[in-house]
Amino acid sequence: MHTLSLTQALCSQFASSSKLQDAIIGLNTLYLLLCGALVFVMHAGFAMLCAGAIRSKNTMNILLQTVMDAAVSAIAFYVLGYGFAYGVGDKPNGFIGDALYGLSRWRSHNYDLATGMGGDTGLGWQSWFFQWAFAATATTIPAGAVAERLNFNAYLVYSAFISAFVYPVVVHWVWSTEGWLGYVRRAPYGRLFGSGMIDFAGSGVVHMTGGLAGLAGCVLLGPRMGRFDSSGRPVEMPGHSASLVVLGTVLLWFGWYGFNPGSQLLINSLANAAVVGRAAVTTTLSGAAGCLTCLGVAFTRHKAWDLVAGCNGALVGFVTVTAGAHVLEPWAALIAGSTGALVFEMGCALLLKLKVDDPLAAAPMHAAGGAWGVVFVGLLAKKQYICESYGKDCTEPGSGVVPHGLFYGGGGRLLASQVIGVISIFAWVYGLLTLLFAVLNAINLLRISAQEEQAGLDLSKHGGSAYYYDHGLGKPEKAPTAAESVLTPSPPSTSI
Amino acid sequence: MSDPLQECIDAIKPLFGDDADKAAVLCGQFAPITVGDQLNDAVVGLNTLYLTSCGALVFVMHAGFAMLCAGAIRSKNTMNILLQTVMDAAVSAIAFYILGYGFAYGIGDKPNGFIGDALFGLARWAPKNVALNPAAGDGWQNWFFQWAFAATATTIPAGAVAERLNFNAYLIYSFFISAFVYPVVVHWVWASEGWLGMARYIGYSHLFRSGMIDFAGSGVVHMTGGLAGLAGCIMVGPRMGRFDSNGNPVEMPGHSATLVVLGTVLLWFGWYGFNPGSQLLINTAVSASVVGRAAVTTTLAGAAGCLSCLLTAFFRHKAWDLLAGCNGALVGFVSITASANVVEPWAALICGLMGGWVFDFVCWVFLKLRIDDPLSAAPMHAFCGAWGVFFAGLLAKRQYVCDSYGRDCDNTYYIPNGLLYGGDGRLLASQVIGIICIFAWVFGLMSILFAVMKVLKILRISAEEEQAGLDVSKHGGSAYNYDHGLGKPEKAQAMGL
Amino acid sequence: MSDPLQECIDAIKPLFGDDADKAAVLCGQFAPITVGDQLNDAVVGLNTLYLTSCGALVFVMHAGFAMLCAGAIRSKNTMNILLQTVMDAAVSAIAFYILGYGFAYGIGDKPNGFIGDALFGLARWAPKNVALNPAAGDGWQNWFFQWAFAATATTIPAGAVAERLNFNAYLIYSFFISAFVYPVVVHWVWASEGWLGMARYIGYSHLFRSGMIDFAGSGVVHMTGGLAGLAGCIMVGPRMGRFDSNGNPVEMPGHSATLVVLGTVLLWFGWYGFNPGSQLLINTAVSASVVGRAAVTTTLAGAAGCLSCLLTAFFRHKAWDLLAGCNGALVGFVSITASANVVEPWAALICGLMGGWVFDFVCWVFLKLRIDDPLSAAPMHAFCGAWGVFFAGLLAKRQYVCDSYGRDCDNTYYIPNGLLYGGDGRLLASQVIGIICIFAWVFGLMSILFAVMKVLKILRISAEEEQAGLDVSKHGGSAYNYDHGLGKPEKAQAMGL
Repeated sequence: MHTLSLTQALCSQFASSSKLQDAIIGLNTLYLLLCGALVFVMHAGFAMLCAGAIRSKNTMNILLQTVMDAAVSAIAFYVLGYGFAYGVGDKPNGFIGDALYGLSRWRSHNYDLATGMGGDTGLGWQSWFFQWAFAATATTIPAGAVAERLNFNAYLVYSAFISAFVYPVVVHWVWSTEGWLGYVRRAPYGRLFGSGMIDFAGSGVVHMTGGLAGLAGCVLLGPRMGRFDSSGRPVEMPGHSASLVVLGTVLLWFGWYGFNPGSQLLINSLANAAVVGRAAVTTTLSGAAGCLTCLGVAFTRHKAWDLVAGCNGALVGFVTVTAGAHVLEPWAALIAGSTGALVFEMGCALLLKLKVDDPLAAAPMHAAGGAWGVVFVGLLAKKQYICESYGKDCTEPGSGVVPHGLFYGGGGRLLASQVIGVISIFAWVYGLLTLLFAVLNAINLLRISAQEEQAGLDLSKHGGSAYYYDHGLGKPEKAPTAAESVLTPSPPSTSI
Repeated sequence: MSDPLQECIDAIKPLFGDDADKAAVLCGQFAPITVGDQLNDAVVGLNTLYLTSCGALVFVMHAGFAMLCAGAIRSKNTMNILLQTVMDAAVSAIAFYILGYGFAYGIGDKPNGFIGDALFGLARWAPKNVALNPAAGDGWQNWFFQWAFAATATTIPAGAVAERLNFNAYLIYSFFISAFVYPVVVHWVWASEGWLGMARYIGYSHLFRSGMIDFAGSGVVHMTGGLAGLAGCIMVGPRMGRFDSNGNPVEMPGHSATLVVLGTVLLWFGWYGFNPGSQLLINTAVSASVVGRAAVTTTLAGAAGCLSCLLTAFFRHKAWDLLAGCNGALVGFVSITASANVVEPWAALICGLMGGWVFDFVCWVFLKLRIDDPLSAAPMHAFCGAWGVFFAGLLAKRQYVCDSYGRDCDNTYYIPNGLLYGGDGRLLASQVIGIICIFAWVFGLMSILFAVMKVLKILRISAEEEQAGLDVSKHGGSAYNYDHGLGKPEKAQAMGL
Repeated sequence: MSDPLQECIDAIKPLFGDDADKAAVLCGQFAPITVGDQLNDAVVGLNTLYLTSCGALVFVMHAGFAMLCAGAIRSKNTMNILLQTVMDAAVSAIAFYILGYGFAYGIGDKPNGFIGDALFGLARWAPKNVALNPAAGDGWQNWFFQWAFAATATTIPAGAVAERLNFNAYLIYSFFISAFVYPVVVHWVWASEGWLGMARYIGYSHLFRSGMIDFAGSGVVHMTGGLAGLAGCIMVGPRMGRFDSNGNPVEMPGHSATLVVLGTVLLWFGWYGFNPGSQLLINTAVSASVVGRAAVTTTLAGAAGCLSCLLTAFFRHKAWDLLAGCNGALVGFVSITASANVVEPWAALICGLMGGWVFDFVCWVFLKLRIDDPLSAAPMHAFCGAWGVFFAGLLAKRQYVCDSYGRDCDNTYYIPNGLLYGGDGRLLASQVIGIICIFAWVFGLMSILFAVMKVLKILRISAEEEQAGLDVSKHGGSAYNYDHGLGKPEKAQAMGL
């Protein structure tokens, strides 16, 4: 009787053995799942953006490239990439991962069901999913730079190469606990300049990698036919649908709310939640500032409100803030976005001078904007926010060694790390991809023939055109004979 | 790291005569005290995830608005309206950061019911806000979520003034509405200091002891946007050729029904962040049930509105009108937005159904009055928004009001209740006062603004520009440059290569 | 407010002879019971957020279907198919509210394995459902999530009968499938009473002691939709001109590949709610691992399907066929949907790869049989759905079955296992029985329905209407009215410049 009342009294007062760890794992899983899905929707954004910004005769080609990127990167990242990026095997090193290929020994290496360690640390199945979504993004960025003239076979080769090897190695450097370059390197190892590089969601890792691959591609490919006239002046080649460009931009904007806020990887603590929330705020403000800056620049130059400039500006703002979305103040995010937009404009002008033809301005946007974003963190990363994001205690004695932004008096260690990071990523990606494209060029696999380019890739490689409007398109006299087009559906276009 | 279990055993075993086994039984059975802290943290994480994901969903409504507006107008003005939508997101972000959020939610030295007075530029954000009560959603994500709403309110009028407004005028009004007009309405209805809303601190007196229920903003967001559009399209006048010499309307069909549907479905998608997200917290069973119910009522009201408008159009024109169906769905959502948290599913069906009729009626009146609203933004958002606010006064259920506003239905404090449930009309009166005040504030201010711009001759583009289309005259080209597969290959060659 | 610590000490100190110090030790070590309540609350919130956000993702598949279908057909029928998709969402919401959800999940006075018998119109929702176990996901959000699936099943057939079905017939079948045909299948497989599914209460006997595994509905959703489409496109016959006088197929390309890709990618996006969401709960480590795994296997199966179809098409036509790639990705998703929770990643690759072959083969057979399915909805959803259900019987992993269905792998109760893992075939037999029964039920009922409509002559539009296109004949216009910038510069000049 006494035992019973003892039990009752205790049980009425205390919480029973905890479901909390379980719920936390669930929360973190849901967080990464949703953010991963948002990152994936950026593929819809890229597809629409790229399609709208090029001429209609190459639409199917670039759409297929985007879809393919998602598929190829999934398989390449499953078989090799994830292992190179995050695998910690028998010989862990700072340069490349060495386990988890094909998610083999996933459980023993990564996920301990019994203790829930996997989910709690963000290393469950959802981690592969989330990281793949990033790999797919990096893979698809170059599509815009080499659009309208790249051989599709070359695209397949480079797409597998970048997602299986080039990108994962950069990830390992910066984001894995073993990487030589990153801020998150594990404690026993020494970090670069005692600091390491901060790249929250990948201005450098994702965007520079993608942008530089695109740059290497479009330099080696040469400009599209007719892009520069005989005097070397650029000829406008407007995209075929501004609606698609805007749809793509807004979907990318939408997806960026998974890209940046998701990169905290965990959301189950007060500090993490604050970082997630702040990342959403800084992302918004930087994109807004970039949009208005580019729009203003375009207006002062052309006296017209340039829609595409506004869209590009927003994207540049996002690219720029991606490295520091977690450690910048909102006002700093505004500055990041506007200065990023100026960097972008300069990059575009420079490419035109050099007669490099990048149809979607992918290289100025992702490579230059990304690099600027990485450097910017070295200038204005706030100490308190760094502590919050990386689980340090700023109030502890000796926390003065937490490297932070130069302008906050944080010393130059962080900035130096950021610069080293930019240089290393540039050398690695641009070097490897230039090599790859040069080899493809040497074996005549790189560029399509002049006839094919004139006819358009859709007709020459993809068996038709993207569009068959048979009705209601300003051809009313034709419309009544739609019956004929039912029986003879080949539109005149196919006879080019 | 020490073992927490062992620590616990060591701490309590003295109570049992150093019997570690007994202590182990207790320590295994009960959660350690640190669980409480972890739990509070996890709750903050949960609420943050909830608001950021719902905020992202609300943002995707911009994709919806952009596609809807683009598809519903003529192709020669496509770039103009697309740019307006993108701009709205950007301008409202900066305006809401610098001023708007402070006017809406800032509680400074002189808190009052009319306007907020702190937090401009998120200044002193942490001491004023985060530390206050992170579990209550007062974190960064709160700005993000509220901005997404501000951006929505800002972009609604674009449809009403489409195809003829001067772009400079658009820039001005876009900043004005997101920095000042909209935030003040928010403060009235949603801030804990606001004079109008039910969410006012318990300590203050409430309007008619009830206050206005506007869950996700039929009044705050949609009426504000719709009334701004109404003021605009009255001031700017109809598009050239919209009414013939006898005053009969001439059809000006949009250039792409596909884009309209895409926009509608994306808006529908985004509404699942707009309404369920407006509970702001999801960490209790009661809040969670409100979130779930909001998703259900939203769905049913949209479905009812869609069928209502579709069938009305069928009976009038004997054709299955796609645009009527799309508009109907949106009307349903607008109508239920005020009361998604407090009505039964069957009431949501009624709300959407009758919202469709309100919409059709107002559209008909507009044509009679020769008001040209290309996207019917004013009938949809202003009038159906008002209907939604009114409806909450009719069929808000007492139990659900308690659930949603954290009241205790069993105590003696007055709980507002819908008139048709036998409420005493206090709630309905609050709703009506709310409608009138929002109307006066928004329509008044916006009319003045547009009138000033009209006087300054920056309101409307010239007749030549209008005929050529805004894209060519203001945006340097056309939205579409199909060079292939569109029946004119010989020309396309010349253009593209 | 009283001090909780003191309350705790007061409550338990009698146990220790009123020694407050001893009581304080315990109260300092263990979390108070209120933490447990808070936690239960937060768990409900977590599961609610999980289902509402996944439900919203499933809903966005409607945007995907709308764009996919619109892009894949000729432009003169665009408005028709877009309206069908929007309508499906609306009609299914109302039908599923009034009848469908009750038939699927209602447990009334006479529970049985064939059909549900309560919860019509969500009547007695709270006592029947919410109070039961809100933590178990039985809240409002459950209706929302299940409706999104019903809407998907309802809209799948639209592609198969596109360009020639009478719109009235569409309305009838849309209501019929979402109110009755689909819910009954759901009851069989997913309800705790259903005779067919593995999720049946442990207390009941399971088919072959195993029951059918259909995680997110390769069978329940996709076969149902695909078979309804199959019945429809057989009954309604091929489009005019689809086969020439020799019976050879004539290509009828869709009007916009861009829309097809947009639709595909949006469907892909939505599938991350469809499959990972189908675990229904996420508050345990095991559930969370299933959710994560479902996202991984879904991705890999879609990728494998995409490349499978793309390469097959390349070897057949020597062209990189965009539509083949898109279809292949969707086929991969459909195939993995039944087993996303219980297979290894490498198995998902195989599942998608072979799904692509099944799809290509069935498409080829259809052409031989002169069945005209404009969007290949039947090969994709019916046949690859069946393949997916079958595949679960081959490679479901025992450990993962335990994880996903809350069984204990260490006890002696029979745990079904894939045949190729050395299972004894009980699971595979259940899967086959499931395929046969769903086929008989759906194809049988829908054939009868379409046959009746054919007899009543409301099934197919007239030849003139078909030639003119449904948009002009039934929907009062065309989907597209480009007046500018589309290869008619001389016209545009006249207008604008």
